[in-house]
Amino acid sequence: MAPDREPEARSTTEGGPSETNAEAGPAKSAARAREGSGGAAPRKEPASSGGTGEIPSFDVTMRLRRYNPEQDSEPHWEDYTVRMHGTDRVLDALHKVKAEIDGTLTFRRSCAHGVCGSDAVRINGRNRLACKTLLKDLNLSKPVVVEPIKGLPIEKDLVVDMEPFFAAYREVMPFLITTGAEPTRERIQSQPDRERFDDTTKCILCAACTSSCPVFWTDGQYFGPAAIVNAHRFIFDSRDAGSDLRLEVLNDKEGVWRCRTTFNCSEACPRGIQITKAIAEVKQALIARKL
Amino acid sequence: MSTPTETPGPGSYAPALETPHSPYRRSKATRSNWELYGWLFMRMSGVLLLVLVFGHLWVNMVSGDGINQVDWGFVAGKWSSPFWQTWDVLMLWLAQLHGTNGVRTIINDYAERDATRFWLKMALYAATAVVLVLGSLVVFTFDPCADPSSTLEACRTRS
Amino acid sequence: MASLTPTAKAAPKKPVGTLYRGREGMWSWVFHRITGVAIFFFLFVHVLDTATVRISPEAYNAVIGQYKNPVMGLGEAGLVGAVVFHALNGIRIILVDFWSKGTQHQRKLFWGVIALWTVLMVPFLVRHLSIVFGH
Amino acid sequence: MQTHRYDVVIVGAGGAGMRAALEAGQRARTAVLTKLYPTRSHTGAAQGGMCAALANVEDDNWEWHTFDTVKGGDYLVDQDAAEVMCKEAIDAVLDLEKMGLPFNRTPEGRIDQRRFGGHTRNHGEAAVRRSCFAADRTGHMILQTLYQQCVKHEVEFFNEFYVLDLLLVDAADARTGREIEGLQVERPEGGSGGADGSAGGPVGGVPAGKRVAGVVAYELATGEIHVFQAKSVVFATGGAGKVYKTTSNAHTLTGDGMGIAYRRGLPLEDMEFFQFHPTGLAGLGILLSEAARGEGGILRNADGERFMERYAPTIKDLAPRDIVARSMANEVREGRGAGPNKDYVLLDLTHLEPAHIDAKLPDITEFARTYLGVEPYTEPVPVYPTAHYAMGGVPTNVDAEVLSDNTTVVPGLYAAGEVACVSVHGSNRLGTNSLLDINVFGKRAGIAAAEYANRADWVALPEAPEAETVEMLESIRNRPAGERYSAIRTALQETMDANAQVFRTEGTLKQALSDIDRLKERYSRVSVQDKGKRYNTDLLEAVEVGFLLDLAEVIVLGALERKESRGGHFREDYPHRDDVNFMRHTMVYRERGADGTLVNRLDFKPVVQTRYQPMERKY
Ligand SMILES: Cc1cc2nc3c(=O)[nH]c(=O)nc-3n(C[C@H](O)[C@H](O)[C@H](O)COP(=O)(O)OP(=O)(O)OC[C@H]3O[C@@H](n4cnc5c(N)ncnc54)[C@H](O)[C@@H]3O)c2cc1C
Ligand code: HEM
Ligand code: SF4
Ligand code: F3S
Ligand code: FES
Repeated sequence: MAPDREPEARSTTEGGPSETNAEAGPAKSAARAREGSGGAAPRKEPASSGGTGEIPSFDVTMRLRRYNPEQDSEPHWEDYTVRMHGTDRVLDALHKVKAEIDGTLTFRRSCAHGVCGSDAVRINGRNRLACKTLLKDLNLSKPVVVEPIKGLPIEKDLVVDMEPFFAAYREVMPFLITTGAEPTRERIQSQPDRERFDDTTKCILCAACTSSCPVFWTDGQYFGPAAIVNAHRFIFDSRDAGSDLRLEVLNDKEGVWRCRTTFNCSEACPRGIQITKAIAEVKQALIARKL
Repeated sequence: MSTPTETPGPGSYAPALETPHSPYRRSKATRSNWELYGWLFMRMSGVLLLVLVFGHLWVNMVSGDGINQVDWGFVAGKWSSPFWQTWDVLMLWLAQLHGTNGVRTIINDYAERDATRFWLKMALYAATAVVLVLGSLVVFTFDPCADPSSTLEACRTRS
Repeated sequence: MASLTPTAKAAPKKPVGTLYRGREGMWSWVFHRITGVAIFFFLFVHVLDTATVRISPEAYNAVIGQYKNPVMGLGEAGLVGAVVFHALNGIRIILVDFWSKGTQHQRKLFWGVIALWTVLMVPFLVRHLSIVFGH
Repeated sequence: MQTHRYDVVIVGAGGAGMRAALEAGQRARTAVLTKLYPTRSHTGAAQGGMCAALANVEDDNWEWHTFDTVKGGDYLVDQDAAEVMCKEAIDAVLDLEKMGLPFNRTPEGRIDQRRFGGHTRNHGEAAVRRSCFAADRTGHMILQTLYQQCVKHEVEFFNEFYVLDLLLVDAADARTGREIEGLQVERPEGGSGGADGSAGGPVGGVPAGKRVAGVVAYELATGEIHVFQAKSVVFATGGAGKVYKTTSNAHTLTGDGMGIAYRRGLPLEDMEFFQFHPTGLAGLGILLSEAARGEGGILRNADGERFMERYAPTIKDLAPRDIVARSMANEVREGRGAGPNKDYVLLDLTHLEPAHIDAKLPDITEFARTYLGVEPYTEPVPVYPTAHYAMGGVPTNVDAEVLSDNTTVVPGLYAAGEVACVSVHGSNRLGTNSLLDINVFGKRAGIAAAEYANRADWVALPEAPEAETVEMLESIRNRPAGERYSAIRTALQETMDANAQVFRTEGTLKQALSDIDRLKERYSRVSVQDKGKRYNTDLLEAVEVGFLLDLAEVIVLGALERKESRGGHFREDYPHRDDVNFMRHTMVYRERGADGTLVNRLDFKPVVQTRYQPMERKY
């Protein structure tokens, strides 16, 4: 039985908004990109004095990359138009499509305010959390293009297989390693020592960074920025004694040296972590230790 | 949209689907400092190359008559001096090794299969060897007086 | 659309989608990579053509003469443009790697590279192209 | 279908689940089943902190903490449990520090502490600095640290596995033994799926003398059913905030664990007590931690008045949440609300140094900027109470053993965290006491479950253990067309917000009850559009709505019955606390009545009082 949808609410666009760019990486299509990169330049709204009453409703066309492994041989694009409200986020629009137009639309989400890391997707070509991207900040004269993050196997619609991502995370030994006897009270750590690794403790493992990295896209073997961030969090923790082990892992040929400082990760991180800086610090620590 | 295949009833629940999770594999871990040295070399050679290449471009293409001044005699003039010989050989080696390491990175990035990777890199290294040997030989075995009409200082004393 | 049984699917597990809209950092890397490879291939050819100096002055002059037509002149201009960009951006990368504020200012550094590149290329092109087309 | 066998199965990988897993995993073969990747659990959203009388910055002790907990809970707290929690709090914090949690530090390098609502020195004298924190990401750091430890100890996770049923067998019939292959236990009559489309109900009342045999789970990726046989099961499935529309809770907090237990005939305790957190972003419900007020933030009405001075003269903005939330709602009701619709009040941080805000409250100020476009340095932030925390849940004793009535333990079944009701929160949880609860009772549950597993025998699985779950799923999936669960969910949330929120009366509650009745009837015809197997979130959301309906009904029933005002439960028609009639816990059971239909039975449980006699609650 075919799902009972309202057929007029959608139209199928073949081919999609811009040509696919599979593995080519941006290098092959640099020129193409510049012309095709219209879309949503974040529009700065003057800070309204809060409140939700005065912001009007508007229609939004969502262009979603759909793929149902049980029916489709390959992903395709579909458009849905929904009526949304001023403070709504892309996640609200996805919910609305699922609730009112097509229940088969599949995506992950949980907290809905940017702290759980479930809903990293590509919105208008950039990795974002759907729940942290306000519709009013997008250019709504064009469809809002939402597709799965890149470089991880697509499972269904916007859902990707996170296993490779977490496997890389596990490989960097992301846990405190200590030596000697446990103290009875807390370990002492000075405020500057605590501050040293504060930035990288913010990571929510959303994979927005790793899946924005052109090097990760190539063969998926690169550990990726998220794993390095989580190694950094411990390497620079004064209480930790396992830095050498972790640095050794990141000295691997798939480790930090593969980073080409493209900054996509830093731009994508919803937690504002200075990822490229963290990677640079790890590189420097490695050099200091090896030379 | 077509109908999904059979919806299983109670009892005979969903037949096991092929697991949708792709097995995660990382090619064997490497424990050497090779990538670290390569990375450092790119930076150090880069800084030196900046001087060498810009000097080279200035002398050959900007100062004097620009590109039009370059002919055999111009080259002979330069290479009669050990300073330019050293300059050019150093530049040749650094640029070639820098470029080779850079292209090696790119092959590693984009070649999909191990075999492709291997053969591309072999070709790269072979080309590098040819360029380095040939280039060095040319600079060092070059005889600036090969042209009998040469007016170079060095040739006059010799003849 | 053809109905596929779940097991028979030849599903595209490969990542597909639109072009990623990276910013300065990504594009600087794209250009760095393209220029790096271009220079690499030029270097290869350049060593071979220079090697003809060992054959005879005539042979070398014949080869180098090829460089002296307007089309090659334009190519040379492009090559110099590539080398200058690659070199300047290389310095940017090194600053990002080693200067503690490099990552913070990477975008400004990129625009600095573009500015410096323009400053260097404009006089060079004026001179070079007037020589190439002047004769 | 696949069958697995583990000594201990832990359901849920939030703070409570992973804390339990760390203990159980080192003692017995343990599996953790979670419908989300562990780091997606809502513990990660907790901001403010975790209290423990470390006395790192000022004089403090666990008895004062106990008193505050008891008083904060309006004396409905079981005081033996509160004592356990407050005593073990200190070790719970130190354990986390040793696992690597990056707490903020004092200048001497020790764990820093700050003030939090309702936490006082010497029985209410003045606010005390008791909350240990990591900026305003304490929950995030707890969740990450516990997950890191789980990675270290190689805990086995089954990610995106939805547990949908609990397998209980009659202890009398349960044939156990080391060798159970081929042995089958008779399943009692009548346990088939309810006509209302929900999972099979219990059979003829309280399952006295029940034992745990395992759980049934649905694998999201494949749609496959997995039966996990286990000697002990720990429920740590978190809260149920999604019964309300305005909530700080995640979309996935649908009270599955409570719902499953309830459908299996286990009671739910004190469900009418739901905490409304004062400072949710107006209109959105996203939480701004109490830490904002702990750091000096002030609530103001439209006239700029610091209205909490009127309601709680001593500790003002740091009064317990129920009081602050009610005060705010009252300001709005009496026309002193701010904004175009006068429907919120303002949280003022503008007198704080921006640097201080950045150091202590970076994330929540970011929320205000992102979601409301308000700059907290210079503008007050619109806030309104948001449904936040379920004080009630599956009743347990201090060893985290689940009770099937007021006293009987279900051997092998444990619960910890928000899903459970020990009851350390009574009628109103103090801020920071939940992160504490999940650590203390998570640990206790893990140890107890493993120890039980190590001494108990296997219980044979019932025949066709998955049958009821499959029937429930297939009846929804195969129904060609019908009600959309999303519409039902919206209607439910709206009636709960309108009728069972901060202020309640008999009238509104009856309205809610009849709405829920109608929605349940609609739910019996629910169908989904996604008929597939892989990642069928459509199907599972429909199932979750079923749990929400059941829980909403229990909440409203309890609230109707409790004709008094206490803690998080405020009846306008009975605005005072009534210790004579209601100093007792509510227990709601679902049973099959004489005519075979499912009915709810209300019962009560005495409150354990050790050293603190009820007093009027004044701040
Ligand atoms: C915004 C916010 C801020 C808060 N701030 C504080 C604070 O500052 N201090 C404080 O003490 N408390 C705070 N709390 C309360 C506290 O965070 C929660 O009560 C606590 O984290 C609950 O933890 P838990 O382990 O019980 O559940 P959760 O962390 O919610 O975890 C539930 C787990 O159960 C799993 N699960 C659920 N259903 C199923 C199922 N059917 N099958 C399989 N798995 C399932 C989920 O996947 C998840 O892993 C806050 C709460 C919120 C919402
Ligand atoms: C003129 C001065 C030069 C400087 C300052 C310079 C600098 C650099 C640096 C720092 C890198 C490393 C980039 C990274 O790790 O992300 C690099 C890469 C590279 N360079 Fe150069 N370089 C110079 C000249 C050359 C020359 C002459 C060639 C060609 C023979 C060349 C070819 C390459 C290549 C192919 C790469 C790899 C690009 C990539 O991995 O994306 N470079 N260069
Ligand atoms: S570093 Fe940032 S982008 Fe990357 S996983 Fe962590 S939070 Fe997400
Ligand atoms: S995107 Fe990738 S290349 Fe480096 S700077 Fe970030 S890891
Ligand atoms: S839903 Fe949690 S990060 Fe977006």
